Amino acid sequence: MKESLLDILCCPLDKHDLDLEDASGEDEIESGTLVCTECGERYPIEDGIPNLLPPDMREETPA
Amino acid sequence: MKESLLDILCCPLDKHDLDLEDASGEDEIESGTLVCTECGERYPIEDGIPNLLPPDMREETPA
Amino acid sequence: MSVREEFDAWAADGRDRGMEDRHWATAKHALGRMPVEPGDVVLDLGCGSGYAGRAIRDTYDAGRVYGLDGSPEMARNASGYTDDPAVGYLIGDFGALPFADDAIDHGWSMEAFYYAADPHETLREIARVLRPGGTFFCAVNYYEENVHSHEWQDRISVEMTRWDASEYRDAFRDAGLVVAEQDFVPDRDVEIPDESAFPTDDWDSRADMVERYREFGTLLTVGVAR
Amino acid sequence: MSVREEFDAWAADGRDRGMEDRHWATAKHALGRMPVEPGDVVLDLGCGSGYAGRAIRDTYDAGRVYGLDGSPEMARNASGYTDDPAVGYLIGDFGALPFADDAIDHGWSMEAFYYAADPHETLREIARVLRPGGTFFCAVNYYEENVHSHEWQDRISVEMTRWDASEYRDAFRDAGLVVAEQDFVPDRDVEIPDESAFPTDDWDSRADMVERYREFGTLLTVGVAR
Ligand SMILES: Nc1ncnc2c1ncn2[C@@H]1O[C@H](CSCC[C@H](N)C(=O)O)[C@@H](O)[C@H]1O
Ligand SMILES: Nc1ncnc2c1ncn2[C@@H]1O[C@H](CSCC[C@H](N)C(=O)O)[C@@H](O)[C@H]1O
Repeated sequence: MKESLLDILCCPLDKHDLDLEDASGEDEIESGTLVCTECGERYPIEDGIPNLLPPDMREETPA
Repeated sequence: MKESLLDILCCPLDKHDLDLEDASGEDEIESGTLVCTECGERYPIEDGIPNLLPPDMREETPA
Repeated sequence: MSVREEFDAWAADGRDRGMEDRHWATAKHALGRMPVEPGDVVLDLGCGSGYAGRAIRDTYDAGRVYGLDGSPEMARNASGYTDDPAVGYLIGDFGALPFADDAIDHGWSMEAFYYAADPHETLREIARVLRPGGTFFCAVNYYEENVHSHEWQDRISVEMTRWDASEYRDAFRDAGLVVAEQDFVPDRDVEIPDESAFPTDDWDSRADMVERYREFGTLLTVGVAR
Repeated sequence: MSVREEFDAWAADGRDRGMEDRHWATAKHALGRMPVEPGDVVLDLGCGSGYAGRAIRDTYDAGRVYGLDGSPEMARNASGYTDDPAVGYLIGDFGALPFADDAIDHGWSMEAFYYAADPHETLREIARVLRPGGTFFCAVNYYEENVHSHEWQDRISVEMTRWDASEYRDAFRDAGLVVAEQDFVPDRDVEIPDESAFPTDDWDSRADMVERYREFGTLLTVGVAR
């Protein structure tokens, strides 16, 4: 993801701003973590794609 | 014209309400005059059709 | 010549019905998109024969439909084509709409808007008479992209505004209308003869005629009042 | 099964591209109506292979286009189909959009909206993230009038909402969106074989297939944020 996406992203739960932590990548952010400045919830960025599913939908659930 | 049209009509010049004068007709108004409650401009109703052209466009002009 | 003189003559020799036949091929698609609900008050600007208002009333069970036209003869003809008491016609000019603020739920105009003496003022007037959330469906065949329409101005004495699609969007926004959609609606009904029939009286080549009707068609711009 | 499990499986076996092919026939017409201006930020909800966002970017010179999908495999595939730096994909759910208020100029969704667990909440979320005057183009093939789509629910484990056109209008309005237009967009591209080919594996009669594609097609509802 491009860093410019951060301008409009927010926490899906409480709609507060996100901080970017542990970012790596060159032109684009390949991995890192987005952290809600309010509730502290953490959202992973993997292979350049941020996963902003609410945490209860994010976990692997057996079929 | 139906009298209900009067609810939404106004003077094309100053947008003030219109009064209906000399109305004739049965279910519908066939002829009469619409008079602006503000500027006094008069608009004719002929054959059931109100003519709300601004007065300078209403007069017959030779081609 | 004035709008009245020009179009009174058209109405007198039956061109109101001729336009209705030609315009219906694209107008029906645009009319079908209107978000009119039962009971709504709808205004047709430059109604000509008045067919659009009658269709809106029949399709959507609109409460009242008014057709406004600057030509008394057009309004008179339109009036004669229906006895639906919920449809009315009146004579008026695009530049000075005789309606109260927020009085209209939805507005419609086919092949008429560009005759407005001051189209920007007309859009402001439309924005004024529409209630917030009301729509204005503006359909035109005469516009910049449609090169085949450019010569129409030579055949008519009333001055015509020739905007392109983006000028329509800009003008709507300048007048305070949100642009909700814009589309080129093709005319799929007009019959286009085989290659061998060209040139015809009206068309140099089949490709031109295909472009005019099947590609450009009618430019529809939909605005929403705030 | 969850949205993620169901659609991850679709993405893994290439159904993302299959849908793109089938949906393009009507999506292209709806996309062509969007009032996107250069520089605008556009969001594709339930992007699948992400083709709509790429088309919006190419056609309108949109500033940035984001595709959101609840299936990580869909988002990963979509990401792999482009290297345009102005196009991005993210994983998220319709019920909890990860965007700030007024952050999006225009929204788009094709054949995805009805998977929302709470469609009313999703519409409120869309109204929240759109800037005032922004539009939401919602296109669906699964809806009440399209009787040929009703059986689709049997083939998928995610619960689907089946509204008719007027329920879409009402729900948009309840969520604070103005309904600017609604249309049934026909699919004129799918080939419909001769009478003699029927019944086929999928269609009992030619008349049914004609009705499904050429008449019902895709239900498009366009909302405008206030
Ligand atoms: N300034 C103006 N004010 C009101 N009506 C006008 C006008 N300029 C043109 N018109 C009317 O607009 C119409 C254009 S012809 C189109 C008629 C009809 N809508 C149809 O689709 O067939 C004519 O009837 C003409 O009288
Ligand atoms: N609740 C939800 N939140 C986010 N995405 C969802 C969702 N429910 C379904 N989807 C996504 O919506 C898509 C529907 S398939 C349609 C894909 C694409 N728009 C096209 O036209 O082909 C799938 O990719 C699915 O993963």
